[in-house]
Amino acid sequence: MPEPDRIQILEAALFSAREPMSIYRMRQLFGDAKPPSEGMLREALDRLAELYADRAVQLVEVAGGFRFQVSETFAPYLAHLNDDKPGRYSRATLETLAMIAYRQPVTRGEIESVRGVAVNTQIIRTLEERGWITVVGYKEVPGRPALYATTTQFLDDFGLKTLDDLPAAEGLISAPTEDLLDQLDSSNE
Amino acid sequence: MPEPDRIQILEAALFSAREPMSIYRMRQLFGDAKPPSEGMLREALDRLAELYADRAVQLVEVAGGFRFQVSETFAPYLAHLNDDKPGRYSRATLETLAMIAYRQPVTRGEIESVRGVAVNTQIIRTLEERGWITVVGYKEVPGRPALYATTTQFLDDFGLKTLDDLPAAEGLISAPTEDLLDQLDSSNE
Amino acid sequence: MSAQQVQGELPLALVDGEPLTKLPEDLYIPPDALEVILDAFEGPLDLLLYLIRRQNLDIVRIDVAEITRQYMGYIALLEAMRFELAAEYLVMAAMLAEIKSRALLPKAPSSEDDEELDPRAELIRRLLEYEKIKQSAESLDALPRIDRDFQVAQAASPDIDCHVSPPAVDLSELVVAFGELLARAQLSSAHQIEWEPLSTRQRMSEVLMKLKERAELTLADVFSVDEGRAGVVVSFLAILELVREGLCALVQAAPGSVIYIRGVADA
Repeated sequence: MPEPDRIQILEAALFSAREPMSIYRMRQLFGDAKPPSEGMLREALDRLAELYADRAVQLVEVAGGFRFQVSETFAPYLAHLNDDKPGRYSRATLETLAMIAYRQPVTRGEIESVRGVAVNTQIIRTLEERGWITVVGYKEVPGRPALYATTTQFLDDFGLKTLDDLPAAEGLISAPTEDLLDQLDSSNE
Repeated sequence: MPEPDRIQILEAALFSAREPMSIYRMRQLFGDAKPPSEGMLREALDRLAELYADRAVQLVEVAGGFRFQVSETFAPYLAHLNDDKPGRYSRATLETLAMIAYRQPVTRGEIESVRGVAVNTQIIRTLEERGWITVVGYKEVPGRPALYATTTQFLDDFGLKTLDDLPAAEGLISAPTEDLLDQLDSSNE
Repeated sequence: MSAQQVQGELPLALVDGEPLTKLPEDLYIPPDALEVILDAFEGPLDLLLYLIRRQNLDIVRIDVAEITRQYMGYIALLEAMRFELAAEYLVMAAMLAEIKSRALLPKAPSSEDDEELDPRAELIRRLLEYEKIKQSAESLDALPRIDRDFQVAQAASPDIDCHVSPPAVDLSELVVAFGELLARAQLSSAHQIEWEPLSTRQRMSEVLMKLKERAELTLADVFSVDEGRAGVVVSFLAILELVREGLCALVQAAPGSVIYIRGVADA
């Protein structure tokens, strides 16, 4: 085999990595001498993605960097093998995660006031251990409650590049509500 | 994407598997209907290996079956990534390891029932890869869950001769708790 | 009863501009569905949303009196069936009752300085907000997720030390982790379980590991002379414990013949 080229080195690194690989990490691959620029790396990554266009694995970019992943198309086949099925999350867990994702940074009390029910400690711990949420600070109110936010791993695991890629985020902005309430007020008079 | 062909299904499975995949397992991929014969699978595997002839990953047959592996050629490049400082294990990982060390042989369900949270597959994998825990059998209850125990390497790495050298956590912990309860009781009176 | 009839004369609600004067027949949840209600609903807001959506109404147009009646009926049924209701459901009932009573009072001349929140508007705001979260939770769940819908593609790495060096763990960290775990478990469990001494549990693991390599073992394979009497006791206890937990079986062909230990899977 001739001296490996840049594309192959990236390919080797991406298939060895357990986590998405950032451009910064990719540059480290080439040692200290003269690492390729970000532009050169992105060019090589584009070329690599093309090479895999017809393959069962695809090069994708998520928040934490780049990774190869097996397309969803194959999930039904892989399901035949999967002995430990990933757990499903309860609605309470998903709603708590949604609150943190869309309203971050947010306290537990704020989550509770929107959901109208107490948030179980186990839900928070499950999400923390899954690596999807983390405490980013404490709110300067009595009791100094923890402020929760989602992590890069959350974005990675949901295949997102940024929080802006979250679905239907517009619906969560308070503007429409205001409009509706205005309407309501005027109709009452 | 059109209906995936046999080669792509194998490709997807091989890239998702953490261990070499046997022909037997590969046949399971195709469900019960009419799984391809071993000859057909070997033919597809040959074809797949050809497709990766010029790539940085190669399809190889090892003792346990087939797997994709990154060619040795890239080892020096990957070694550059090595310079990172070692991270820390999460509390969840340490607690899982502690449960296995002190309560072995133990199933994942038993760990979960004490911890009160689901044990992430990744945690088990991390500890297995580290060589600290291993599956020593399967419990004869529905689902036949794996029984985990610590290894000799675990004892070596922690400088222990036997598990009896593990500090008696029960004693260490219940004492302060008792004290607290005593204090609490007396302050109530 | 009479309140319901009075209610019946008036439009119950507007559906797409059309006044709705009759209650749909299926407005009530059948009683047998009640058994799942506490699992099915994520709290009072969720239950209210369900009641509203059953009528195909806009949240902003809800008829508080009617919704209150249905909600109360629901709560009464649950209580009659001795379900333990979360306090939140009762708080919501009180809030609905308050809104309903206010609606019956003549409207006070609107004063500019009236800073008090209109409880009906407040309820609607909360319902709208909760519904958005509910929907976003659903769309979040619909996103392709790692390990559920797609897998990370990985290949075996060359056999060099190319992994990030694994974290070191101090023994004390492990002990502290276990201690915390116990402390937490004590809080949540009422009874204390007696555990075997560690040496027994280690021996249990060792026997199981040996059984992985060989289908059956003799007692001699498990007992070791140089461990002395204490070692034999530990091994014996370990085997008894394994048999008790159904993890291995003792087999003897005839009285006085060799006793074998077998893995249950192979038995």
